[in-house]
Amino acid sequence: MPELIAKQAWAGQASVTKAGLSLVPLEDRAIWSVALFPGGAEAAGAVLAPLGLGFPQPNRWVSAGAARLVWTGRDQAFLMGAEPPAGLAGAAAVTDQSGGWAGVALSGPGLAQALARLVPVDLTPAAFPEGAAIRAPVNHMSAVILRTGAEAVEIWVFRSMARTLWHELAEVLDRLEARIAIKG
Amino acid sequence: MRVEGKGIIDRSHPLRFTFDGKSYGGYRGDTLASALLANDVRLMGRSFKYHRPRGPLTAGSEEPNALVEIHGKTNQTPNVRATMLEVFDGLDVRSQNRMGTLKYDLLEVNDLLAPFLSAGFYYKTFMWPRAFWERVYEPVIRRAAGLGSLSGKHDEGVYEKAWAWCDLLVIGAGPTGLMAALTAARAGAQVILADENPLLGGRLVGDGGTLGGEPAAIWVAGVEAELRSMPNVRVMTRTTVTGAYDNGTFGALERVGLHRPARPNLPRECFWRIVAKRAVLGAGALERPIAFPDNDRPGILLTSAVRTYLNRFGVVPGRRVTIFDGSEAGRVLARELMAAGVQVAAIIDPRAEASGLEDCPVHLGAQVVGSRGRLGLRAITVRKGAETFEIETDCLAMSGGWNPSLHLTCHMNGRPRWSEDIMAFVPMEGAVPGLTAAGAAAGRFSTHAALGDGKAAATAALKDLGMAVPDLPLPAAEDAPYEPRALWDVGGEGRAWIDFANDVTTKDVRLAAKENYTSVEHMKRYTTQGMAPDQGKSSNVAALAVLADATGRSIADTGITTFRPPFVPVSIASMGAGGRGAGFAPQRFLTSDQASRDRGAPMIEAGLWYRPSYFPKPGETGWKEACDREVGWVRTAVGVADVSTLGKIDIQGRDAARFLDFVYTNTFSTLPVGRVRYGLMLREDGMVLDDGTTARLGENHFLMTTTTAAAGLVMRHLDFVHQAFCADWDLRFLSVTESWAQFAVAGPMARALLNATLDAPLGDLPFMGVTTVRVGGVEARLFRISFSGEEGYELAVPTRYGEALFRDLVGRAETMGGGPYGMEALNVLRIEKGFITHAEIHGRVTAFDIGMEKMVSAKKDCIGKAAAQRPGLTGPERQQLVGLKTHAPLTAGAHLFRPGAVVEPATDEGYVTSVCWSPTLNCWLALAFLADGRARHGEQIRLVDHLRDIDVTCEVTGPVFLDPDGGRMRA
Amino acid sequence: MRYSGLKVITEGLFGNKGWKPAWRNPAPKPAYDAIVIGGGGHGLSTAYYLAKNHGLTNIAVLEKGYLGGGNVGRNTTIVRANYFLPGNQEFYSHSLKLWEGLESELNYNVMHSQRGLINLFHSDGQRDAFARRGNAMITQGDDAILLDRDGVRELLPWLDFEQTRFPIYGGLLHPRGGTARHDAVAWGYARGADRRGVDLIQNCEVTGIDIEGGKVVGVQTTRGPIRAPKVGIVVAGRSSQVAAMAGMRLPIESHVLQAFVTEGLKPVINHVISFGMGHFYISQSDKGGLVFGGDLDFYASYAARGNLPMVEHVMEAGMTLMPMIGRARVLRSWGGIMDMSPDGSPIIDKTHVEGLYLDCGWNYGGFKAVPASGWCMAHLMATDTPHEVARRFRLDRFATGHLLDEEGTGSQHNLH
Amino acid sequence: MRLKCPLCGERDRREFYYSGAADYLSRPEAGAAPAAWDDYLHNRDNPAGVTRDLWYHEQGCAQWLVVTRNTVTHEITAVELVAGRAAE
Repeated sequence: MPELIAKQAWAGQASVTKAGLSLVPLEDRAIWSVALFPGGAEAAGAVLAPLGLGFPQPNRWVSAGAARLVWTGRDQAFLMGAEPPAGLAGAAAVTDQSGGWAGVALSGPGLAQALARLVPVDLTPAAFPEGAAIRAPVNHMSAVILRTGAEAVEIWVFRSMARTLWHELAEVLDRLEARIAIKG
Repeated sequence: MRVEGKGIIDRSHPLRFTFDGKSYGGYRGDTLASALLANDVRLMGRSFKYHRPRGPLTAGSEEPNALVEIHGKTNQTPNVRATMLEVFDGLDVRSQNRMGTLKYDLLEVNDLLAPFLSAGFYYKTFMWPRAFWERVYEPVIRRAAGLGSLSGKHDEGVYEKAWAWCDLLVIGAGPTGLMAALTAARAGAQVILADENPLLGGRLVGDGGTLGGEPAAIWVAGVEAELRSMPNVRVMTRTTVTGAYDNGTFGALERVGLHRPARPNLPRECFWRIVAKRAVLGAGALERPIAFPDNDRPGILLTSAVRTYLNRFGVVPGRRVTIFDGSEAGRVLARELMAAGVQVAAIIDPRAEASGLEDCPVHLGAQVVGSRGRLGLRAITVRKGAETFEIETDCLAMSGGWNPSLHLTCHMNGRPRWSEDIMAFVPMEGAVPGLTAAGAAAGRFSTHAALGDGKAAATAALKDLGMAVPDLPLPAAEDAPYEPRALWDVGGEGRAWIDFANDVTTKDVRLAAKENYTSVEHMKRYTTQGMAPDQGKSSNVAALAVLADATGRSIADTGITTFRPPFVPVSIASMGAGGRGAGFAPQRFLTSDQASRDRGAPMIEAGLWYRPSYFPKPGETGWKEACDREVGWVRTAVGVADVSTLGKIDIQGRDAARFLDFVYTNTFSTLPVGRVRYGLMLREDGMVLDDGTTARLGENHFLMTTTTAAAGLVMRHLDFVHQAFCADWDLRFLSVTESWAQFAVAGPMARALLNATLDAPLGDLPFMGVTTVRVGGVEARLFRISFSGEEGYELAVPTRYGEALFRDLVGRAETMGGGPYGMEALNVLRIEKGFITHAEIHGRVTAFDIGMEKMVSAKKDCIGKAAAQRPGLTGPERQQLVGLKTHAPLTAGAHLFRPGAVVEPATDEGYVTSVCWSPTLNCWLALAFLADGRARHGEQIRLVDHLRDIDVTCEVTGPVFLDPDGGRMRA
Repeated sequence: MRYSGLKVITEGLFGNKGWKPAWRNPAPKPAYDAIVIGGGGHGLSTAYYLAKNHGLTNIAVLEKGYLGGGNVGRNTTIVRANYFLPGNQEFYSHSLKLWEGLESELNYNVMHSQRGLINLFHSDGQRDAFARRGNAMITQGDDAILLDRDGVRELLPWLDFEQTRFPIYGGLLHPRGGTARHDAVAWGYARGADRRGVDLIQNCEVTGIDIEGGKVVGVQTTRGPIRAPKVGIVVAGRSSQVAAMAGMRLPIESHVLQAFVTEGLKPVINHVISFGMGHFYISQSDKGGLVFGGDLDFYASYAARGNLPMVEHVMEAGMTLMPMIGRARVLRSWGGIMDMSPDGSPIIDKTHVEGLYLDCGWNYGGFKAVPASGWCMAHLMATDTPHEVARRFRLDRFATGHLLDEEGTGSQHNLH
Repeated sequence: MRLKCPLCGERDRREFYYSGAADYLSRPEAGAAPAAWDDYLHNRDNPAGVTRDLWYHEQGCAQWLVVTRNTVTHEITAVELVAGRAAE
């Protein structure tokens, strides 16, 4: 009988700090898609309420402890960091997405400048405040982006594209650092 | 020559650069043009067609003449404007478009041949003998044409693209732009101020006047300091806004690292996409030259350019200056030059009455009608009434008036309007929604008007956005009325240049008119006026005026050609930043990627994924040997392949089965839980979209698989059908491709391998069954499906266990006389079984063509059913899927003919889609489409591949070569 | 006036004073034997061949703007015959043969340059598809050579062969493919038609089509009504609008296709090259500019201008394939309005109105078709029967399913 | 070009896939005459002016949208969810 060792999406990837920004690979976590069936909003809300999570409005995410509910589409959210409560079944299609996504945390004072090199959406704090979460491309990749702090975001992409995401972000940091160097 | 006490170059930073191998000195803040002029070098280039000696005409990005090549360690950059290139230590610049040296260019012979090289001459000759065009004429023309050279080596430079958002984009940082930016900035708006120069100020820098009673530079510095201190303002220097696009999107090019030696990771350029709620175009205006014979010599510049060289760079392009200008601006320049100690030999003013000037002869009612000096101006000829005389001069400043820089207002098809008041085109209002032209760009030329206009434009924009705007006082500024000039062409016999860059003269325009190329577009295309690197910035109006004159129309009736993006040329590398190397599309890697690479497998691209082609063994000579071995493993023992790239869509809801019945041709509502069914999906036009298996995991829960290539396409299609036709159904679906790693285990020993792997022995899982199993304690899904024709399974585990499971399965397979197999073997296995891929379902085939018309249920509607019944898709002329078999090598892409038939289009009966050598059947196999093919099994057919010189006869068979009854799969 | 090298020299010696107008500016007559609506490449060549092949000289071309102002003057000038479906292959083969004699036919140098066209492929599957195409071309009597990676490297050593995203596997070389000077084609046909007596009437917009008893009798224009028993609609880019004047709803969607040209450069690219994994193709004009393009902007548009996403995609593809062009600068971008049909192939057919004919749906393959389109449209208008090489370009083929879908992308108009 | 997705807000054109005129929403009933299918699949008003067409927010919320816009000026006047039509 085999012993199956789980491998993290970012196994072996070290963090990078450059241009005043920190790029950190995130550990895999439970991710469940919760997609409401027509008319399922009320029932799903009742099941989620004890967790302290309301179903998020479009482009928002909510959290309670380690559990988050992140809007990802029409009547759809990702439950991250928690297992789905029993009882959702009739109200929503619940689908395991754990391990299918790879996330990074990017933070620091140059955050908006870094993101503006890859994401065609205004992610300055005024336009993308705390509590915001969007579906948007990171260059050519589909992503879920969450504002996690005044100068911090998380970016999640398909796991198979993790290397490309890292490469593109690292390149942005290199270039920002070179730009800073000639200013000084 | 350099003038002491003038200019805002940094004299504390001297530097050295080379031009054509010779070393020169300059200062930080110099452009190549200013530094060379300071060194008394006026000759900087050769013209496009006649190879005339040329020096700078302007001091800006509109420069038509002084184009040079920059040579770096690994590359070279052609067609760089000497007027925009900031010099730095070690800069290596060379002149271009010459055969020989810049001074002795052999192609100057073209200038002597000019009578035979008039507009459009090439349309009238080089036609005989016919074969000479590609062999003789064209190569000669091509070699003579062109300007600078690319190196032919990969551009290894670093480039960048970025986005920016703002309430107000201010284009140009002259008086208009500064005032607009300041107004908006103080209102608290998000402001971007972009200017293509390294310094803010625009003409305030070049003209060096006063503002609010102080030197303009002080006012500029004050505004700049304030803007730079504000968090809501981004000042972007060296940034040219290049294009206006829909819904407030602008393109802009930032020259990030071009003004300094290269540095690792530092972008050379950055292409910006700026999204602005409102924009102010404060791009100023461009001065026009005057057409007179031989007006293109080095040393002949625009008045504003001479002024800029003097005030910004402390340089005069000569020692004895003359001025050909019908406005007070000429007087101002003369005074400035004389104040700086430069001799002004004369002012030639075409007006009959105008002011004089102390210490300087002014020739009223006079025109410059000629010039002399082979490599640079030595004298001009002046005509005054009946009298002509020569004046010795090495620098002529000329001005034919000004054109508003309205180019961006044309990018969305805006048509400029001719204004008789200023004898120039002015922007059409509202041509770019949200953008307002202001100041000189709108045809209001005085500094006072520019400041007021900038403020007003910003105020209006901010009010639109609902923002409160402070009332800023305007600094006192010059407010002289503009003196419109309409002297385009002094006439005369010689060649008078209009379009310096493309060597178009007034004669060319008149010839075009004579030959009835009288539409402005015809004239432009026939003469090539306006199609050179400067896009006709300085030639456009003069050309129209000459055409208007030649055709007896007004300029307004003659019209104007359209300015297209970009405003200044933009490198392909900057707009294509990120495409180099592997950046064109994301790379997708399997969980087994490293394990496959560890085994030496070459990886090939498939639908953005990288998949192993084959797994080589020591001693094997190539892919074919490995492939045959891997096929053998699957046929006789067991093989393992990663099939995770197949699209997987999780479908749930009470209406899930109903939905599948609608999108598939066959029925899924009757599929029992725990079973899998092959499904065929059509486009609405009746052609096959994709195929795959769908498993029923629960009463209201299905898992659909798609091909790798069509995964995204199918998802989009399902989303459309769902949202457009049944959004209210109890149905949700989602891609789970990334959540599962899935491995095919196939071969007679597949079950044995699984029994050794799974936590509990595999019970009686029927063919086309699905069940939940555990492996290493992990819950997994096991499908009994086969793409090889052998007893086959696909085992799926959560992605994080993929690599471990792959290594384990492969290890176990190897102990059983099998191992991993790659794409090559997978392809052979499926051809032997007659399974189709997108080589067969290439978008032009119906279910009927591939012999699956029985899978189109008669009992229900489905997507594509109606259109598939069109007569042209069901007739006997349709080509049907068949197999071909022979012992000689076959090639995909070959065509099929009846043996003995003449090979011609009319006898072409089909083509081959897939071929392989079958190690199982010891022959070559092919899948092909053949007219009426199903009725022709057993016939001989001739296969012709002209490209690879193959001509063989094959036997037509059914597409399933191996085990047509499927006994092995069901074993 | 006959053009020749000798004429250029003698005129040059005498101050270029003797050149004559390339065409007249006639006023419209009240009636003609036939009218061609549209003074673009196809309309002008239709008129030329009506006059030359069928002796119909009392005809007019009505152009709402200036001659050659549509797509014939804003394309990327590629001429090729590399189709593989019956219906297309014989038509483009015929067209290429006409191209090969066009200079002497028109006494106008259209600079047809058969420098060779190379379609690169990046997988075994693409190679097989191109092999199918190449074999069809040769069977048709045209030329094609299948190059492997080394064969491509020999011709185009500066491609990025180390690029790992979509490695170059090889290419299909079509030696007789190439380019031509686009404006010259329109002008050459215009001059040729004019010399045969055709009235070319510019600034004359058709505002209505007069039909009586199911027959066309003339047109209404901004310069008055003009009668004619035969009217050809040859107005790609505006086909839906003009056909609507005759009560027709066409299988056409109009889309914008952008193209680009760089500043002049010394010769560096000697072929027409097309990338197989992104939207990008390129050649270098005789003037030295790199002329290149990609795919549609993909949204319906009559604006004749595009947006940045496709611009950037095309540039990125260029940098992937041939990073040596990185420092060339784009001088100008522009857009043309494409008649996109539901199978990517054109329509040359009669309509439900007697005497009214339709030539449209050229997608973005119209330029190379100019000679044969005019040839076949003239044949149809003159004889009322389709020309042999254009017989499959029927208007009803979408209804009947006799499709000519080279791309295999189906009925969605913008995917061809 | 920017579209205001009803769910995601204003986004650049590159995030969207375009499929053609909104005619594709009016699918003929099963058994409709061939001419109805021909019209549905192929024939278009193709106006030089205001049109309604279908866009898919592929890089965003995966919703199909009906966009009302002008094909000459590119002005966009309305963006609606295709899935929201039932509720109209």
